[in-house]
Amino acid sequence: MINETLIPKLGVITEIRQDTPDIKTFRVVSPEGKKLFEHRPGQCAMLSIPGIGEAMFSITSSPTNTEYMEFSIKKCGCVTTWLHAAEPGQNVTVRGPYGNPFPVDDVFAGKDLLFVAGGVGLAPLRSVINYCRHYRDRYGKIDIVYGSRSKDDLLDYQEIINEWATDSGVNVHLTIDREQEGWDGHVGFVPNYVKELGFDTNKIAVLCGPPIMIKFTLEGLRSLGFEKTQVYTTLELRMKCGVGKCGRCNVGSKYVCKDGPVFRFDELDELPNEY
Amino acid sequence: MQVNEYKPKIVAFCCNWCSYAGADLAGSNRLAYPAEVKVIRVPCSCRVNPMFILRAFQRGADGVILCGCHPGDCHYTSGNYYTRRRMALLFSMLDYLGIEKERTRVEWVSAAEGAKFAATMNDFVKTVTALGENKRLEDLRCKK
Amino acid sequence: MQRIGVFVCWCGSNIAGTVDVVKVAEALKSEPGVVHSANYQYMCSQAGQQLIKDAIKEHNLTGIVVCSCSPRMHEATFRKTAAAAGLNPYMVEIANIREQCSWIHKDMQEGTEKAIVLGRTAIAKVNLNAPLKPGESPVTKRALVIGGGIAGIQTALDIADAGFEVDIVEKKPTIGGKMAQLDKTFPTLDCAACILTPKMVDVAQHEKIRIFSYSEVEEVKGFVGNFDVKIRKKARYVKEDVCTGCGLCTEKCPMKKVPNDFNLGMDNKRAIYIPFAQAVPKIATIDADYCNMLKNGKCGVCAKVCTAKAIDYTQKDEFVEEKYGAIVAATGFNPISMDKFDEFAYSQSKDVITSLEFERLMNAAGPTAGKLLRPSDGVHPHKIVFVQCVGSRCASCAEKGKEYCSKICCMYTAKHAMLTRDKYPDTDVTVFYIDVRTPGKQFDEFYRRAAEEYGVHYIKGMVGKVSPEGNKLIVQGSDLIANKQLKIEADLVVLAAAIEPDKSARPLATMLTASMDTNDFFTEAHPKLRPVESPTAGIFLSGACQGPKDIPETVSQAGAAAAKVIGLLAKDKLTGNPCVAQSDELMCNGCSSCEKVCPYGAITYADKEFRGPNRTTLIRRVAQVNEAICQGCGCCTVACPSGAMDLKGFANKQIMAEVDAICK
Amino acid sequence: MQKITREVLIAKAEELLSNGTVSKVLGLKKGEFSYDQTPAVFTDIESMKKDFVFDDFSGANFSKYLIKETKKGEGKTLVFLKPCDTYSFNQLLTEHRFDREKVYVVGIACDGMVDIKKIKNAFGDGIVSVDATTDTLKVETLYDGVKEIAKAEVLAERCRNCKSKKHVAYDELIGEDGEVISSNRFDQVDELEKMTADERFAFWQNELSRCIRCNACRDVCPACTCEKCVFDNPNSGVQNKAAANSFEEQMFHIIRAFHVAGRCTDCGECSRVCPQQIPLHLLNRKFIKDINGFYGDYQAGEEVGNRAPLVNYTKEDLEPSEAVNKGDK
Amino acid sequence: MRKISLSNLDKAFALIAENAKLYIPVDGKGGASFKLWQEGVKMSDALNTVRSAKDFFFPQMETLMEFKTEGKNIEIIDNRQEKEDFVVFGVRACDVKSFEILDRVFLSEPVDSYYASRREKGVIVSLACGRPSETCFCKTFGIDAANPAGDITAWKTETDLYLLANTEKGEKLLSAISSITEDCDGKAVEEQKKQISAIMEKLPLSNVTTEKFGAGKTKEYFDSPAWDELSSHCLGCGTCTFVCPTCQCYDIKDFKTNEGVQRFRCWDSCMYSDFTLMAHGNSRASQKERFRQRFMHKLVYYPDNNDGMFSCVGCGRCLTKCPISMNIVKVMKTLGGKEND
Repeated sequence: MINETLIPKLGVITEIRQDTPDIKTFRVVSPEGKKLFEHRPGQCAMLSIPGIGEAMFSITSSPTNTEYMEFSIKKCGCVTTWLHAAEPGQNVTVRGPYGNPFPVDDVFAGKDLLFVAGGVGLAPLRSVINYCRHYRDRYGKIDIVYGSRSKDDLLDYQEIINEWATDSGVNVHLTIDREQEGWDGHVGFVPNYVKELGFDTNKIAVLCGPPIMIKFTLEGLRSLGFEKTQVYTTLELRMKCGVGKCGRCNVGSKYVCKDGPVFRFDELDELPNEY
Repeated sequence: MQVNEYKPKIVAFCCNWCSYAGADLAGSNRLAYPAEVKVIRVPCSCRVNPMFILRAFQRGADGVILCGCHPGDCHYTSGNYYTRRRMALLFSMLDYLGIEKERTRVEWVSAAEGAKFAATMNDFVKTVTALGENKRLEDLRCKK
Repeated sequence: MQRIGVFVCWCGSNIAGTVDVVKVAEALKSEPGVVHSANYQYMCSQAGQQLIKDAIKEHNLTGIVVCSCSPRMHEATFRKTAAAAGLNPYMVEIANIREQCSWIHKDMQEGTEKAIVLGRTAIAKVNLNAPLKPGESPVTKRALVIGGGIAGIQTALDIADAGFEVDIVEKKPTIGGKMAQLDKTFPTLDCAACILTPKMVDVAQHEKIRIFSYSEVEEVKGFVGNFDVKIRKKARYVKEDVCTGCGLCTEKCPMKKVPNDFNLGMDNKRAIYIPFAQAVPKIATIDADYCNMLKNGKCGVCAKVCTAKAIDYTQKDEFVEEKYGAIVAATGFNPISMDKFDEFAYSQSKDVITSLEFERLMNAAGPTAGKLLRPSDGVHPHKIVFVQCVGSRCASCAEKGKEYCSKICCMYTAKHAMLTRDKYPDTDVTVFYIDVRTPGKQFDEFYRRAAEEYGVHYIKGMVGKVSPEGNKLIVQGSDLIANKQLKIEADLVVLAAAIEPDKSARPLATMLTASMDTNDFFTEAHPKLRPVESPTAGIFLSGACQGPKDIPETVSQAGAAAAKVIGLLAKDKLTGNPCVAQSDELMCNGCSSCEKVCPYGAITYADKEFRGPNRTTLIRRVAQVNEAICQGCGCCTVACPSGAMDLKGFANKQIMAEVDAICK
Repeated sequence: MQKITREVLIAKAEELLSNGTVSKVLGLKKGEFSYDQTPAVFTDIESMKKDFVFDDFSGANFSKYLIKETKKGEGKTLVFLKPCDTYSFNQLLTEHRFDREKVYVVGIACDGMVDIKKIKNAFGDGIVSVDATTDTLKVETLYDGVKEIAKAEVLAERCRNCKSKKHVAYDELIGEDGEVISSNRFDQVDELEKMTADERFAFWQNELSRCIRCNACRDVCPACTCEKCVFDNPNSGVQNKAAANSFEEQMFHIIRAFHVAGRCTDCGECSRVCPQQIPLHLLNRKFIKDINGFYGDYQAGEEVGNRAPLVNYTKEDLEPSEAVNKGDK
Repeated sequence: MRKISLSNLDKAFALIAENAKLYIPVDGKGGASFKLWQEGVKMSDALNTVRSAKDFFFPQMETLMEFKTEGKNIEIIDNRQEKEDFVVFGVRACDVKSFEILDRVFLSEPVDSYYASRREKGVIVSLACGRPSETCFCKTFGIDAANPAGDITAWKTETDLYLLANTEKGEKLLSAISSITEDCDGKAVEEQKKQISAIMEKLPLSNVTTEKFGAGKTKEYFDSPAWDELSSHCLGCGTCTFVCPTCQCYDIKDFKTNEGVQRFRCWDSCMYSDFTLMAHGNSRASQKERFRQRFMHKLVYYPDNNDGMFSCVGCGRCLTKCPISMNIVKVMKTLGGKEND
């Protein structure tokens, strides 16, 4: 019988990290302790707990990590609530990878990169950022603008300040929405911060975050002179099959699970506004 | 040699104030009834949604019995009056659909009627055992 | 996901005798959510509870399942245990593996299997439990006592002495009840009036007590701490605050042939009357059925003779509405009707009387002024037969009698026999009995004195027939010890009629939403541990309305009920039952089905704004539950078609999970 | 009885639109064929004159649409209600589902609607047009030319057993009002009750097994107006999209019938729209018959504010055991 | 081409049923449906079945896999089984075409093994439409009702059934019944084809065209004001979806059995309000968006992704079954403008 994509693989959660009050990162390997499958930066996988449900999450670990996969998951629905209550050793089912990755090996190659993320929106970008950091010499300067409501809501904070910020040629710009004790960094919303920082346009930008942030950041970048062809984002819609067959996640004739989740803004312009 | 005899699954919904206490009293008085009967405690018989009854059949129950305070004795004044109407209509509908009417029952058992509780359960189990397995309102997925 | 701890109790051998508790604990370990499973001899003991507390802390438990006796027994205990360890008490579920498992099954395998299923069911429920917090409601610091007999009097006095206001509602014109009709009391032979009437006076004079005599409870609304009661003050056609109780009217009233119910109809009173000399309140009452003035407007004598101008023929029933924090039912008892006992010729001969009638005959204030005279001819009887258990312990004659033992008959019959022999040594007294039951302090001594010192003939056996013959009564009975049939020519036959709850108790129970047993005695919240409380919160039981009892027992129960009431009224706030209905406004249709079935009026409606699709706003009518009024019956949850209404602690999902677990 | 025609209704609508009584008209728009009429809202008389249709195929019960329609914009909605529709209208008002003030009801007499399925049963597929101006329908077919058939023969099942020609709600009537009529609508229920349990079971298995769970019965039903149906609610414990087996088929229909019991006016829309022609009204009618038999005659929607039998009781109600044994005698 | 006398049809069915499950359209309450052929079961004369033939390959509900869970452990049970051979007899041209449309979804990478295995085992015997209905508009989508595709094409005359194999599978099946069929010329068939084509021209919906629709038209129609009115009374039921031979949206759900968890797939409808509902919102919040999705998918999105092929076969089921008589023809006419009328 041929392989069936809907039948998942068995995974084991080996480690759970509380990143923010409502985001946890789950490390998943096969029962043999190996990485479940290979993926490209920006791709997703379906995680499920039988009897609870199945949901699509972006793979937040870099493909260059050969040992395991990680998923940063915000508690919001049925499956995520269940996962948040789980403990290490819990089995889950995993299938994927699904979707199109970021064009890291062609379009991004040799270019300066700007990553802009808000809140849990960093999760899908983490795999790209770490991929690009891994192959540091293939890319130009990397700027990362990341903001969240508060310091506590910054995802992967330790990794950002200990690893990302110390890399050469990587500039990390953190911001939080409101003043907070113990925070001497920037305060303000991401779109404004991006404009304040005033990047040159000779680069590729990747945005991920809440719709309102994306909208204004895009406007900001446009005002800085960026073309839509230079800016990428990832979308999230209701998904069931992950392979463009169940009929839910399409925006116009594009299926987010299959044709996305990575889109360039000029491509999105071609699609109806239904996401 | 004991033959592997058929043992029905019976779900009994008992109101907290009368029937559950009646069941307890049956226990205190060591009045035996078959272990096939398992009680779910509800505040009042009127808490029992027809969906629970169908759910029980779906999950493999062979009989469902509701026990509440005697009409007029409801701890909440009127709950069992509503139960009576709801179940009269529901049972009549199940009968109409051709589902054995003996599989469902409502019985009023007061807190003092431990003996009645035991007798009722003995009789109900006997009736359902005689009917055999529930085939008309079953979900095969739950029967493996 | 929960972290559940399972605790299987042996209850000594009560559970462990037919349930393999170790196996149960082991089997439940692998159920979803269970992280700890233990068993112990007595979970409810100090050590058992400590075990639970330690486990909660050690294993960071979020839910508890105790497989033990009925939740009606120890649910509260284990909830407290959990709370003491910092766990929300409503995260505790009990699997009843004693009353509903070990005690009814003999086979170990069967019992063990069932216990596992019951445990699994409780685990399935606890997995869906959510911490609940009880709502709070204020307490009206006033109690209502329904019934003014010795039970009601004692309860009222005890509550009032603790400093709380008490109202007594008595349907008769005076308080005093049955005890006021008694002559002497066993086993000490005190005169009933001598010990009762001072208490009646205490009641009348107590500044914290109000008496609503000749009144009845009309309507009860609300809930523990917050009852709203409507009391009907029946028209007595006499202004209560004006009447001095001089009694002149009762002497002048021309209507002389009114059967005197205080003397059980054995003599007459006037149409305006004061029941007895020591009545409290001592106020005249007009019997509207006999008063000529009220019936056809002719007479008016009492108004004319009344110097206080207390007579008011236009008086109507009045209604008083009052708030109470607690209600005590003390509605008492009555002897059953003898109408169906033709074999004893009660309706054929005036000389066949009940013990209560005998009591009046012996009483100095009674119809014969205390002389023992036959009602038929006023002649002193020389041979009296007492018949015990008339209508009591009557398993085979449930249609006319009672299955239960009326408890007081053996003792009062001994009293009557003894008093008769004492006062009239020439009178021969025979008592027919099934058993003589005398468990009580000085009771058996009392009975033996009657039989041995006073020469009362006790015959074990039942009377089959009493037939009037001339001015004699032929009593045919059997002597089971001598094994022979007896035929006695008696002058007077006294029947120890069974007692039953007062007829007003059932409608009252309905109003109070208090449950009753098949005999119409009020049910106690627990027969042993909560004998003076009704299962309905805020309703307490005092005296014979809960079951047959004698005066000492009644008084002690009355005091106990008072103590419970005081305990309640002493609180400033009550924490309610958090297992109440709640409406999910997003799903509610506002159809009003739930409101219509709610017995407490706990559901109201409000128009609320909701976000519609595409940034629109919708206004919808939605149901809202008043948690202080809701009692958590769940009737609304089934009336609600959309499932918007659910019951906390007994949620749809929880019950379905239980169903699933049972059927698995 | 005055024959209600498209022209009469357009004239009435014109009057009410022009004098400002109503701001829109809820009616039917003509389709590709005689029978495929679609509900539509008309705000001007020209569009009505062009597209509005009313004839013997205009059987749709409009009351449910009022929930949505009255929430849109200002002004009253004009709706033409047949007698049977007015019961649903009242029942919805009883359940506070819309604001009476936002509707203007013109009651229209009705002598029964025609069921296209019955015409197709008679003449087969290929019905090009149907002329239903008289009691004899002229049916133009693709293959057999024009055929005639008496209207009585192709009357919709629910109209055959019409329970009332009387309007229980209206602001204005066109023509004379009729009477509540004694119908034989419980005959089929009786027949089923007379069968053995085995026969009944077989009957319903055959019917319900065809169900495709399209939810048309529920979505068209004027009693099914829940904000979120239990069968769509993942938290209800009974959610299902497709009936996995005969149990789920039964479950859906039993619970749906139970939820509308005492509230169903017997309008028959469920059976009309069922793509599989399952006689769903026989479930509802069973409840109605039982309610009438057990608790006294009750007609849902007869009066606004009536207390439905399932949110009511008497102390003398019969016992559930008596209810199921009634059929045995 | 082979032919068989109608009086021998039962024998042919019996022969086929020896080696494979045979399904034929059968009349029953509520209309015709495909039923398993057994001795005595008679073929329906109805033009079409109430439900389409897609059920054979994409059933309304099917179990995908099972799980067993204990504590933290999960066991995945792939209980897919080899499907049995089966034959569907009497599939109309429209439904046959629908398989091609479904194939493009389910057989594109990654192949849906559940669908594929049924497709592999199923043999389609199509049947030309002697008497199309007024609701038929297959011609609009270039389907020839007189010459349906399938493994075998059949034509039924008053007396005989003519059979022509189009594929290897078809050849095999024809040879299995060769003993009771005979070679023949295609004269009668040609006659019937002509006749059918003539009727097709006369059908009331023969003027419906797809000219205005197809790939690349998203921008043109997506924001059309017509959607408001078209969708305004849509009940949001799934009737059109479930009777449609080409609708293939599905849901994957878990059912907790007493033993474990069954993961199953069932038909879903883009018309349902919860179809795209997520924990934090719904991308198609009102019925208008959902209604638009269904028709845009059939007329624009699907053609976008499938070389201009439409996802409608003009079977007319939605025309007869929609509770409010809203359907794709009305949508096409309204959006496409008046010349379509």
